[in-house]
Amino acid sequence: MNQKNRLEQGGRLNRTKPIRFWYDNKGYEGYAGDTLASALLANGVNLIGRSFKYHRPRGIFSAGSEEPNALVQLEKGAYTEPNRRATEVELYEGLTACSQNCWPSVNFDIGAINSVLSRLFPAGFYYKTFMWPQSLWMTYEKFIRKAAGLGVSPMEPDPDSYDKTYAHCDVLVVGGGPAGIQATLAAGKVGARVMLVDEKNVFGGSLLSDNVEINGISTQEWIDQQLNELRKLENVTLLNRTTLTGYYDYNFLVANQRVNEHLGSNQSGNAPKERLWKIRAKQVVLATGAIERPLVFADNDRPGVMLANAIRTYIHRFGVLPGKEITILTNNDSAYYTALDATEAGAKVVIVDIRHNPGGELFEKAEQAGIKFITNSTITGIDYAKGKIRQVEIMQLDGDGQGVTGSKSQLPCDLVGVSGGWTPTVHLYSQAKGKLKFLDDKHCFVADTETPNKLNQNNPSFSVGACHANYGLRDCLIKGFDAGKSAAQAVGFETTEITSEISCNEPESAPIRPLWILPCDHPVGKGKKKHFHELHNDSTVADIELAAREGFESVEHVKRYTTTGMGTDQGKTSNLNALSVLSNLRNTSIPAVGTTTFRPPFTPLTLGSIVGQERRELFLQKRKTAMHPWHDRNGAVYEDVGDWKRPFYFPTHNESMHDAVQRECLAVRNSSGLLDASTLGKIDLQGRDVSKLLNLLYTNAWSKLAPGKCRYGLMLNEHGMVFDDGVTTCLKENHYHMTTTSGGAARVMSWVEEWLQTEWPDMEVYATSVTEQWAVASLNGPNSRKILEKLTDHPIDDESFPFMSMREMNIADIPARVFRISFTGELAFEINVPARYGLALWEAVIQAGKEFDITPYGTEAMHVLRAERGFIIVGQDTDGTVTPMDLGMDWIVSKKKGDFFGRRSFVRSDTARERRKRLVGILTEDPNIVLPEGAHLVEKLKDKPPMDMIGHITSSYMSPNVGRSIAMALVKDGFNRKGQSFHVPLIDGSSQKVTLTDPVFIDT
Amino acid sequence: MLIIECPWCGKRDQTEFSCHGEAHIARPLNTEELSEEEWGDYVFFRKNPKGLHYERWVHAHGCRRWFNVARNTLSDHIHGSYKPGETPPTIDTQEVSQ
Amino acid sequence: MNRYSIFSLIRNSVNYHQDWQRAWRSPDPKKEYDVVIVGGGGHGLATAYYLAKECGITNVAIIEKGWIGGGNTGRNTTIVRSNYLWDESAGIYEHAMKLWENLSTDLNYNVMFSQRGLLHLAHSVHDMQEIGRRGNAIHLNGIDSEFLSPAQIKEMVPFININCRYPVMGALLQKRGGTARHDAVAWGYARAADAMGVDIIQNCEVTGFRMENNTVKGVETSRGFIGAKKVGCVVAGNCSVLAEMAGFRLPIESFPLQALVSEPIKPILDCVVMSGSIHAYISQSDKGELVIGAGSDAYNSYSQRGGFDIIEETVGPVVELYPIFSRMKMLRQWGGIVDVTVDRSPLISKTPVDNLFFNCGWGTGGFKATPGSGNVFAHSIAKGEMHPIAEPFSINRFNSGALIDEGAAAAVAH
Amino acid sequence: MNDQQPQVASGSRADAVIKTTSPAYNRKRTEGDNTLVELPWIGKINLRGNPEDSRFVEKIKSVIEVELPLESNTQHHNNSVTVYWLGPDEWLIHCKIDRVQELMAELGSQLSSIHHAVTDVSDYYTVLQIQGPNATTLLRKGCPLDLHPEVFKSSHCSQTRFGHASILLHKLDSSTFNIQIRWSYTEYLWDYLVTALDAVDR
Ligand SMILES: Cc1cc2nc3c(=O)[nH]c(=O)nc-3n(C[C@H](O)[C@H](O)[C@H](O)COP(=O)(O)OP(=O)(O)OC[C@H]3O[C@@H](n4cnc5c(N)ncnc54)[C@H](O)[C@@H]3O)c2cc1C
Ligand SMILES: NC(=O)c1ccc[n+]([C@@H]2O[C@H](COP(=O)([O-])OP(=O)(O)OC[C@H]3O[C@@H](n4cnc5c(N)ncnc54)[C@H](O)[C@@H]3O)[C@@H](O)[C@H]2O)c1
Ligand SMILES: Cc1cc2nc3c(=O)[nH]c(=O)nc-3n(C[C@H](O)[C@H](O)[C@H](O)COP(=O)(O)O)c2cc1C
Ligand SMILES: [Zn+2]
Repeated sequence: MNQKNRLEQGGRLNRTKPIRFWYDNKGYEGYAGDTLASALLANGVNLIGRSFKYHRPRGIFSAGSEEPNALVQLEKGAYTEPNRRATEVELYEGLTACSQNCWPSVNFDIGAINSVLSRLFPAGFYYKTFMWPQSLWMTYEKFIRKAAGLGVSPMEPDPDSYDKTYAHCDVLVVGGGPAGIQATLAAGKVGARVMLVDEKNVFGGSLLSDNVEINGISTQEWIDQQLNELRKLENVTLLNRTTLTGYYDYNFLVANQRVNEHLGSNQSGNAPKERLWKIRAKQVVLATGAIERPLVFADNDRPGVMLANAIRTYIHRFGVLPGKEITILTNNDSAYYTALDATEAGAKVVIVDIRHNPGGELFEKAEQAGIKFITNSTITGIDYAKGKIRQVEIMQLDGDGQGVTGSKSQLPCDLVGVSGGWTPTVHLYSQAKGKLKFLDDKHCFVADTETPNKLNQNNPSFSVGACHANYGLRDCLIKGFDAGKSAAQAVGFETTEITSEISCNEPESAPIRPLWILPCDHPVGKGKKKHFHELHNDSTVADIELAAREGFESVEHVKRYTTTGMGTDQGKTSNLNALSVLSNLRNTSIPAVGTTTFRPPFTPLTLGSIVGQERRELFLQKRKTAMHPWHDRNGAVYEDVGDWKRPFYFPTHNESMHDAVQRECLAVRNSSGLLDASTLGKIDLQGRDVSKLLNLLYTNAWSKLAPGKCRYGLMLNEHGMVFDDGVTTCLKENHYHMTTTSGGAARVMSWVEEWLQTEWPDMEVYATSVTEQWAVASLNGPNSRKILEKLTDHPIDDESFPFMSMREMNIADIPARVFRISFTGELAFEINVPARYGLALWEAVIQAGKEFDITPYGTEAMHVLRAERGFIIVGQDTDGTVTPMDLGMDWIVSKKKGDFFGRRSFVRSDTARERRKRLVGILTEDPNIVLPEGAHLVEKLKDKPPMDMIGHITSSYMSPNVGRSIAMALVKDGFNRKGQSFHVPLIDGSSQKVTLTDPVFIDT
Repeated sequence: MLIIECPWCGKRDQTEFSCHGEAHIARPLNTEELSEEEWGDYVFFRKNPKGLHYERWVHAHGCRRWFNVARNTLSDHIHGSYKPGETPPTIDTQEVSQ
Repeated sequence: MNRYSIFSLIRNSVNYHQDWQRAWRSPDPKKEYDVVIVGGGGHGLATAYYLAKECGITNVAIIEKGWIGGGNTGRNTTIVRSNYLWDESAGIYEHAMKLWENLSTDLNYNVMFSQRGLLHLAHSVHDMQEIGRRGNAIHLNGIDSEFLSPAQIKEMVPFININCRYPVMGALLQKRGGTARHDAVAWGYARAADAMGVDIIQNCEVTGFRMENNTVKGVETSRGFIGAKKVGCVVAGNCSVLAEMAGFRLPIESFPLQALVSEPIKPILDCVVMSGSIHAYISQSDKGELVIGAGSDAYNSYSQRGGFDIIEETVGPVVELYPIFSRMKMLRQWGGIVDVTVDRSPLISKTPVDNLFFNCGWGTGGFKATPGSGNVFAHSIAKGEMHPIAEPFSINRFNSGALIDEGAAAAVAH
Repeated sequence: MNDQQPQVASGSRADAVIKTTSPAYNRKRTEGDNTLVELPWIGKINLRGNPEDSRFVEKIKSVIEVELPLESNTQHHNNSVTVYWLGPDEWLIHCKIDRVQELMAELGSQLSSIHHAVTDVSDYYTVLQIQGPNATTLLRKGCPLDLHPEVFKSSHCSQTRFGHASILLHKLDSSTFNIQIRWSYTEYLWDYLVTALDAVDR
């Protein structure tokens, strides 16, 4: 077996299942249950990558999601992922990973030159340099960018699938350690709907790294027992491999479950790689544990320096002893557990304790185990070469621990464990705007749940266990249970019945020495050795000092100036140490310095999982009309109009768009054409006061519209600007049918309803949207009557069925409402039938029209045809800054009727101004030139810009019926300038001469 | 992500609603008589307070009714909802301001 | 102020950087100033800088309730461009652009202004008309502007999914557009203003105005009264709160706007890409993370964060348009409070109170205007008359109807 | 206008001779024990009126022979019609497609003196039915409601959201839901549910 650091036994592994994997193109073997990190350590590999800024070699620092160093490029090709924490990646057969941020290799990295030049690159050095000359900045930037970044993005679309789902529960427990398990049990037992999430693959939390007894059984047995009990409860949902990433308002929480990811690429089959849970919880119990805090000492970033508790985790959870000779540097007792366990596992351990006189139960145990102690001392240097620690240099601390005295001694070792105590994982509580309080005795922040603040009153939650600085196991178990009870009680469950008996043996801990930044043989920051308080972004104590020196006093400024806490780990292991450096510099306490803001996600969240299944076809709905199947069969090219797919044109025989549109336009004027107008918004209005409402909504008068009659109207907002238009028909007394633009349908419906419900509740009008009730085929052209006559017995001559009226009749045996309105200026019938008949109607009309060469036409031909007649399109010829008068539509603005929306705005000084932009027609000097829409007119043509613009082309087409190009434009004082000529300079430097005309190009 | 109580349907996820801004802005009846400033004030100017805000919401994916909500714009805490036409609940603004 | 130079950098590195000066002092407020600027964001700091540099007024204080640059200046997606539709907008944004182009040298502070090019994608016929109109207007205003075909877009961003739900039909390119390092802008202005005598007073909140005869006399603050002959308010999302203190309302509402960054990766995206109609704004910072502009919640709020639904609505389009980013990870999301006017154009204006000026309403897109806005606002305050470039942005337009409606025409204002 | 009544008054006669369609017409999808179908055409009438007017409430009852549900999120039904509460003054009647015209006419004449509105929306919506042990799990993917059986009980109905679409959700029994959705969103919902079906952990 090549796994030289693998212990003979132990670990939650399946040793019968060896797994092959590749790291930096070399094959290794691990076991099922390993993470990439544990497997690499088992194989004696601990040089994982190069650091962000200085390209210093880095190794594995932790055993969990707090990992700042061991980021790898996982997998290849479409499956690749940058910046994956080796400590979290579960091993699977064939796993492939590479080191990042180094070239040509992690062992020999060109970028390491940065390390040599590091003295030139203090925090914020960019801002001070690369300015000479300024014109070269873009070149400098290229190199800066190349040097930055870590891994590489995939270059192929993601082959995996994702899923997301809503969920609701009474109590959500975050963290499946002893506290969380107990909380779940308590709340679950009384019948509350509980969800328990934990980011690890198995439940147990820190117990997985432990070997104590609870109630007389081993931790593993205890975990199994509890989980068995939980699995029996139907009201409990257990989600492992699930990270609670965000805690939002009103107890809305987002969790990311890695469903099949741990099986590796190609393995996932149908099941998603990840699932996003969007959870509404009535109560939340945060039992997220604590993260070990490092000590900051000289060259503390060397591969082989590791959190003390991580070593313990590797021993117990993974059966790996990452070093044979271990030096443990600590300021507290908890590292003694590591020392004891490592000794038992066969390592030679020396404890360097910065305390003067460590003592107490654990100390004695350690001494009994034969562990050597060096007290009141620190590591002042590391002899590191060829990827390995060979020995560390030890010196004694002086009085207050700010300096060292005496002579150096060397201590051979291959692994350094550090412990600076613990930092409760308060991220989530803080994300939810919960206030934190600082515990002076425990030197950390915890959730201030006793004095809840108003900003998070919508987020009822409990904080318990190590994440509340309860470090004793018994304490965690009991308080966890109580929290679960209280949470269930808060939801309304009866909880008096249940209790939990706990017994476990725990030695009392001796006090910590509150010192985290440890001196060396030269002043910190002034010499060769570096003190990294933050490994991920290569941020040193000297950087913080520099920032403070330069006046960046606020912790937020320091963060941004030094980038500390801004890496992919978001400073999980470094934040508190940064604060302690800053508080020392500013001679104030840590709470006075304050923390930076915790923000989601807790650990980086895959974009794909945020999207879930809502990708490709499910990204956004495509709305289709009843006739869509016919359009598909007949080769329609579609235009996106809002969510709708509308036929743009119907090319035949490989026609170009231009040819198709010209043909369609000619057909309509010469014979007949059929347009799918189903997407028009339609509102059914009933009640005594409809005409009163219409008088307010539209600019023209509505009181005298007789049954069966139609009228066109312009709708304005209160600014007096046109925002929609359409035809409204009186179906019968007090019953109207309103149409709106396709894009404006929802807006108009909401506009109408809001006024009715809030301002005029007494107005007797009911409005019902019927947009999709009716499929609409608009039959246009001189032959349209002849076609329709074939399909109905109803008289449709001009006299029985005049222009601007509506009749109900059967068309092809289908009950229909037919409107004689026209957007082309031709004889036209808009046939409305219930949507289920839409396709049948369309096919019947096409069939009947065959002898007249009936031509289906799309939106583009419709645009041309209406422009030939000078009809506007709201949203194209208007843009929210245009009044009816600007459109030359004064005729539709009633002077006599009372108030209507927007009317008061007409007389504002700017709106009443002469020489506003007005809608006019445009003819190019060369009739074959079609101006681009959006081109601008100028009075005086100059060699080059700037030129004063007087207006722009809103619509522009080649009109086959007029036989030349036509256009419309909004032009300053346009009405008074008809007949005058102007220029349209284009972006390619050319320019066209144009004349202003009336916007009606084909008259009746 | 708020939970909003529709006066008719009960408590629902915020994504079922849409907000239509400040409530209780009555449309003036005498628009003719208003000065440019008064009209401008009605159309464009808003209280936009930091703290208690009475605002209009519609249960867009539900019963499609408009109603009013009293919400603290700093904490996003909702004090209550009420139907159009009803008088807004009185809320101790002392308590609201943070 | 010790100037930054290659020599100063080398000299200091020999000395382990012990001798760098403070970038700005931390003075106690004086009794009175000629001008007090409320709000230490980019716009406020720039205003003070130009007051001192170009208007000769150095007895100036900036009052900031938190830390300078901590408002929207420190929260934005750093997009800089000047390709706006209306002449008035082009006027002020191009004024800003010209100042950006020389800003690092001017401030002796590298603000990392990167003119890497900025694309506006068009996804529909309507979008094509919109960029057509805007692109031509920009061109005729003498500002650089180019139209790109889908093939040309592919050349710039090879991995873009042209055939997405709303296909990419074309784009408007402003080559001079790009990004700048947001924090550096605040710090650079602060350092340069401080060097000319401007007092930067942090952790000092303005709680009221002292007025006599409808004329402002100074500001009440959490650190006591500070007298001022003139006061300029540049407080972005908080402007309505300050206006209320002064007794008037603004045509503005405040909304939370969010942004997010991915984990850092090696360079992959060399320009800024904006897509208004499917709502994806993305660029890559010099540090390597993808910077993604999200949407805003549709209700007023002063909480500097927003709902997760907005993040979903943002990431969906990003993955639709750039399917290769599906496996990338969001590192952090945050929000700012943006001050939005109805016409999506700013207010740079006198107010009903004499000697009290407001500069606000930049909404979702004012970072790019920072130098220009500060510059014209400084001149306006100094003279007591609005600078011609600022004139059209007066509050009166909401009464007269002379809106500068960037929203109506484009519905994009980043 | 009444003299110009269409010759084919009821849907049924037209339906007999004319091809009708809908976005998921005749579609059925089964995965494991779960089934998704579009229900055959159901007649739908939107009804507006003032529930505080007892005449209104009584007349409705006299026509459809079901008590108007006055509580939100409830429905009442008998063998031939279901009436859903949609809002404080709005209801939706589901009936056989060939009864729409008759009911509309009857309602119209009974309510002629009362402010009301009766609108045919049979084609405005389609109704999908999801049936099977995973029905709730599938719906949870796009719907923010709490669908736990103790909370959203059988016979409950509710207007809510699924993905980007508005829906009317009606729980028939513990494993059967009807989802009414706008015509043009049907395909979207269908695709969404089919995707969800494919991903069910079986
Ligand atoms: C997520 C997001 C993305 C954006 N993206 C872009 C973009 O890509 N491009 C772009 O051009 N723009 C963008 N913007 C907009 C841009 O950030 C702002 O318009 C711009 O930064 C505003 O600058 P400012 O100096 O006016 O305001 P701020 O930087 O917000 O400064 C205002 C300052 O006033 C202070 N203040 C407030 N009240 C008081 C008081 N009572 N007393 C004292 N001080 C007070 C605040 O603390 C704050 O520091 C974005 C905004 C956000 C939120
Ligand atoms: N001896 C010491 O000084 C010391 C110090 C600290 C902790 N401890 C021990 O640690 C234990 C603490 O128990 P506990 O239950 O409070 O914590 P725990 O560490 O056992 O469990 C916390 C769990 O929460 C999970 N978690 C954290 N954040 C998460 C997130 N965002 N999403 C999903 N899961 C997340 C972690 O993976 C972990 O499994 C006790 O056994 C205690 O004795 C001892
Ligand atoms: C352009 C830009 C890039 C950012 N890049 C990072 C980043 O790489 N890492 C990080 O943690 N935060 C990054 N942030 C976010 C900040 O950490 C912080 O969230 C933001 O400035 C808002 O402040 P707040 O979260 O403290 O309220 C970035 C912000 C901006 C504006
Ligand atoms: Zn409702």
